[in-house]
Amino acid sequence: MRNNRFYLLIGVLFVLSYLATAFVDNQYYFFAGFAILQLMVMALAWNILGGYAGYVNFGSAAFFGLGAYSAIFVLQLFDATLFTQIIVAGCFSGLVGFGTGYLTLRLRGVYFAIATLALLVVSETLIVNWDYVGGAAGAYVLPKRNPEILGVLVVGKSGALFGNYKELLFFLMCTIALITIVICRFIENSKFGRGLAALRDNEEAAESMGVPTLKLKLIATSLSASIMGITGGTFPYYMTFIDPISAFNLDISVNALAMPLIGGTGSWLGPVLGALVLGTLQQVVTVTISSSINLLVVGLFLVAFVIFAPGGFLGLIQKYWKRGG
Amino acid sequence: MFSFELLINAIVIGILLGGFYAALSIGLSISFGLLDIVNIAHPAFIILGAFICFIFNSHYGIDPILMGIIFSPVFFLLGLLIYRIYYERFEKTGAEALRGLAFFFGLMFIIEVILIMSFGVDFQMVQAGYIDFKATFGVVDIPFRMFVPFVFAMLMAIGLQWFSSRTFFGRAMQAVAQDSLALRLMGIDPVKIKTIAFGISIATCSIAGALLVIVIPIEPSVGRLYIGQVFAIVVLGGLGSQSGTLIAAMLLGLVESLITTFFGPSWSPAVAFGALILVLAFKPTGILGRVGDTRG
Amino acid sequence: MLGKFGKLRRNIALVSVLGFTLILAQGLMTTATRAAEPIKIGFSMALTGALAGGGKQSLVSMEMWAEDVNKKGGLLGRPVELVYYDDQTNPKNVPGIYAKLLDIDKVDFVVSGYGTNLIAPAMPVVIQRDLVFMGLFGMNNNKKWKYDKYFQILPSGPNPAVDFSRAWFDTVMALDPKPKSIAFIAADAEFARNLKEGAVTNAKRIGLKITYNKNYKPGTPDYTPIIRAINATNPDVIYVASYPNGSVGIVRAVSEVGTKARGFGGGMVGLQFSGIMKGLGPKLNGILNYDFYVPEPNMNLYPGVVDLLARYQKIAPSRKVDPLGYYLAPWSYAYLQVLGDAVNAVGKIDHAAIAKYIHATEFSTVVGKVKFGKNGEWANGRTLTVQWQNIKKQNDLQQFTKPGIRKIMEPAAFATGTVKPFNALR
Amino acid sequence: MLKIQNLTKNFGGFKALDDINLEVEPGERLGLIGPNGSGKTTLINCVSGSIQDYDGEVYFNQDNLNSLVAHKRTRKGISRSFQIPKPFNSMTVKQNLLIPLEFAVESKNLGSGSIEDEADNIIEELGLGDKSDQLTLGLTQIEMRKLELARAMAVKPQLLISDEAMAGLSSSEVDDILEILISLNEKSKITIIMIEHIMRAVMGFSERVVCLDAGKIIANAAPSEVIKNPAVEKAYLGE
Repeated sequence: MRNNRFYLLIGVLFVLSYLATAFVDNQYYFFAGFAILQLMVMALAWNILGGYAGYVNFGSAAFFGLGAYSAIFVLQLFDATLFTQIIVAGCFSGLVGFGTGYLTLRLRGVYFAIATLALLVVSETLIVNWDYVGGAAGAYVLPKRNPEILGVLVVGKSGALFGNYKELLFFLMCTIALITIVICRFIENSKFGRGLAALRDNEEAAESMGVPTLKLKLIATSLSASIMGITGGTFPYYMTFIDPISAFNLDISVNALAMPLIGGTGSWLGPVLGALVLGTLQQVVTVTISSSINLLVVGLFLVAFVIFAPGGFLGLIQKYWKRGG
Repeated sequence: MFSFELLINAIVIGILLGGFYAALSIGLSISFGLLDIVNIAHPAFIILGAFICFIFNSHYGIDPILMGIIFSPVFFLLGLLIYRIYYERFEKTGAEALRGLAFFFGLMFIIEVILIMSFGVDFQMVQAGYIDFKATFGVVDIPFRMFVPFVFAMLMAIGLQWFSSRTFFGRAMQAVAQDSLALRLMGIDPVKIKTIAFGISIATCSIAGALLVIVIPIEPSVGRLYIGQVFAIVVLGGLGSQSGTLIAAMLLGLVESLITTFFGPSWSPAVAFGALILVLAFKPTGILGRVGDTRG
Repeated sequence: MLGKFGKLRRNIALVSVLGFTLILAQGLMTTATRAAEPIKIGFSMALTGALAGGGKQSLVSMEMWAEDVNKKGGLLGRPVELVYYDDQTNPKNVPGIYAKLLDIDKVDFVVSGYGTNLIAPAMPVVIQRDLVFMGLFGMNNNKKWKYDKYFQILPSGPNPAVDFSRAWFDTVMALDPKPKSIAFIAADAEFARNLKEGAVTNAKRIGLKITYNKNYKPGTPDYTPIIRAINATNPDVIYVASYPNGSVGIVRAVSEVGTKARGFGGGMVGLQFSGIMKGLGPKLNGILNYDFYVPEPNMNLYPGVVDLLARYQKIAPSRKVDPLGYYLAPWSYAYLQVLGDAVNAVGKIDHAAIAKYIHATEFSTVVGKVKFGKNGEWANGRTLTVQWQNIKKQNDLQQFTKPGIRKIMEPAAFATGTVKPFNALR
Repeated sequence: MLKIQNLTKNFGGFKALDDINLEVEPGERLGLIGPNGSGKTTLINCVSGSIQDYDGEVYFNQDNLNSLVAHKRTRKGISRSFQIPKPFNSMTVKQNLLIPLEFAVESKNLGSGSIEDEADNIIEELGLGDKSDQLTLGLTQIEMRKLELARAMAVKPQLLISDEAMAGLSSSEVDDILEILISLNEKSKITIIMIEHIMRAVMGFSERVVCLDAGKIIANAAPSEVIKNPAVEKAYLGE
């Protein structure tokens, strides 16, 4: 896709996502959309480190959960607005990502993977024991009545930008997703991205070709972590009640990892496809057949894809094109 | 509220607990430690073993540990199979880092779901004479529910330690970890070695499962609780050294039981994993480090 | 190679395409076919994941309710249909499921899934539509919302967290000599923590000295250090708020280490589950724990409960659910019963009127007389405190179906026995 | 230009390098030989920075490299090829060259043209032209070796260390590589350290040969002398 065409598309989607909130009243699509978009952003974020740099992160749920809870924290502290919450969430998770990376990225990938797993346990335990943010008992977040920004009514029955919070959240998540896509695409075509690719293929060689591997890995980790944090930042408002178990749920890590691998890790399109397909499938399958089978489907999908379709969905599609000529 | 009685008992339980952890992680110290296979599904296999022991115990009253031992060859074969797939599909193509991991993640899910579909999600327990038995020495008492698994864990750990340091095959296994080239020169096929080694690591899951179901009640997804622990132990133990793994497991057990006793239980996991992160950061070769290539 | 996997590839592609079309299809389908159709009651239920044990059990008896109602000609002359999705015990899925129920399946009523964490995320969706919402075993979900159309079947009482353990404290205070000190241990999870907070309030009210107050992480493999640490502070009674695998571990640990405390138990979730009862057997003797329904004579007087459980126990094995079903089956049946009665009484689907009626009425259900208070909790609590007594053998489920095993201590109105010190029964 | 002082490296108990002292003159062609495990590769790992935690000093053009990580040393002008080629497999041959050109070379050091042209030049020089847009997976042994050299050249080094660049090649192929290296040394005045087992090549190429055994320098002289040196014979043939 050429640049201007790409950005045009992004712009159109952005506008559409707002119009959708204005004209669609079937709320379900906003919930479903939000859920799928959330998966998408997590997948894209994971792919920045996992796909481009080849470092596997099991701790996505940790960055997500820390994001969610820093949102809760600032809410407790000075009753922050949704937007402040999201910003803080992003910054904090980014910092944690940087710290973890700084401590462990000198080591081989597996160690980093294990460290992120450990981070997940540690951060969950800390939150569980920290009653200020609700501790193990969880915390409620009641949406404010008629919030305003610079005098403009954001959410309200009439004369507001959005009819209700779900629409606002949906629009927000769309925006985040679009921005993340732009970031990912930018990385792929940048010197930064090429450096990551080099160190993914062979770190020692990359280093000896003058690639500052540690620096690049650190940037990638922090970026990926802070995007995950931002996603987590929207979670409390979506749920209105969160507890550590759901905020640090291992499934979050699993999905963040499975979707790029199923979609294809090479480009931003992979995670997007993966999330669309797997997310939709999860939504649908839960409905049509028993959900223990639904879980099985995810597992089998993952295994089948990593075994038979290395390139993921993207790979398959490209193959078909080639065959079709 | 410190007292000598508390301390000594905390230590005893800590050691027993350590033995239990050792049983869970000793297999992983082969697959992850020696073969660099990040088998995230290891605990899932343990739960699989646990459930097998459970059915035979509840239907025919067979002792779980006996069952675990009987079934370990089956698990061994299962291990061979899985490694073949893993090798053909990922290791050969150098894709293990990402897709290999995902592969095991998927396996974990599949095992869990199959167990859910066949056993439901209720907690299950096994019966055996010794489970409710306890021995008392002065102020110390030793619950056999913990002690018996401890003994077998020790046997297993020491057995493997002996195997990998004394037997030819064991040494070959160690050599695989260092570099396969040397082996090739010696005319040994490293893949063969790895296959069998992975088989062994899965075989231990059968026995570990038996011990697990004696110590705690099980349900299909209980394995997730231990993913962190077992990897922590293997890394702390300095990848691939069975003795290291044993010691790390003991330390973790002791730390948990001491903290539980004197500071309250809800902090023990944080401490254990905090320790892990620190070790990774500052002494990645583990407590008693193997001369390992921890760098990229 | 390609040829070999080509087929598989095609299938995978197919499945995913199917995915898209299905969701589209659902969008379209809803508009079609809207004639003399059944009254739909929608809910999310934990059919997989941590709470699936309870979730599946509830589902079975809820389906039995639908059956019964339809035999009697349904609601407002229309048949009843249950529409439910699995929330996988993951709160994340809940908001979406309820939106789907309301906007895609166009259900006429929604009721909650099983458990506080899975009720909470549904509240805002339901409140936004201003619908009647029946809750199943939620702990104080309405505290922040103060929503006037929420009704909750768990018989804790108007002030749930505190009232839940009130009966337990009344019971232990009946011990002679009266206990002066108490220790608390709770699982690090929402329900258990709330129970403990409430219990602590009660302890303070009565003036018990708190010697130990800690939480443990679910998944702790061995609890003997905890019990020892507690014993070291010699409390007269020990209040435990735990989740199933913790409950088992703690019961085992206390029978290994022993304790001088004269009252033990309180909020131990899971002891009521058949598998666990069966496994622990005599180790349960002496434990004082909460319960909602036990097969004691006076409870069996509730209209229809004996018959309900009999039918439940017939189908339980084939559905791989708790074979006895004492813990949830009556309650998940009752919360639909209340809704059903109200709808029939009001005579039309008018949520405001129905809510008003439920507030005003005392219902007679399989769990006895039910009256809701302002906040939608029971007007006065009826959480039982039972003491496990004279359990003879392990691995015998039948013994638990007979009266006299779980004797009711409090509330006094239901008492079928008197409390004995913990060790006197072991 | 390169000065190594009292360089010592231990792996656990095992002494891989034992108090190495070595100087290399600008423009020199130095051969580095020694039996397997004698520490050759360890030595260049210490020089290139792949290994950092060694004792002793490494100087390059008078400044001490000890504190510098590998990619910084590369930018100073030290370049190495790997014994086992380590190409970037997700990239084409040309893209493989663009990485070092983009990351190691400041644009001023590039001639007139863009880095694209620079890459093409190098590819032509090594006769990889027809492979330029192929993925590296498809390359033959010799092409791999050439690519490895090409990347080493692409960083515009002052010192190039070639680690067994000829292992497993036919004698004609060996000559190809030798030709390349010599022209590099003579045309572009690049100092070269060649690690090699193929005696014919190393002896023919080098102006000076250093022989390592068990982490120690046992010979350091003109090729003709080194060949005669009994210690060297012993190290290779054993007794």
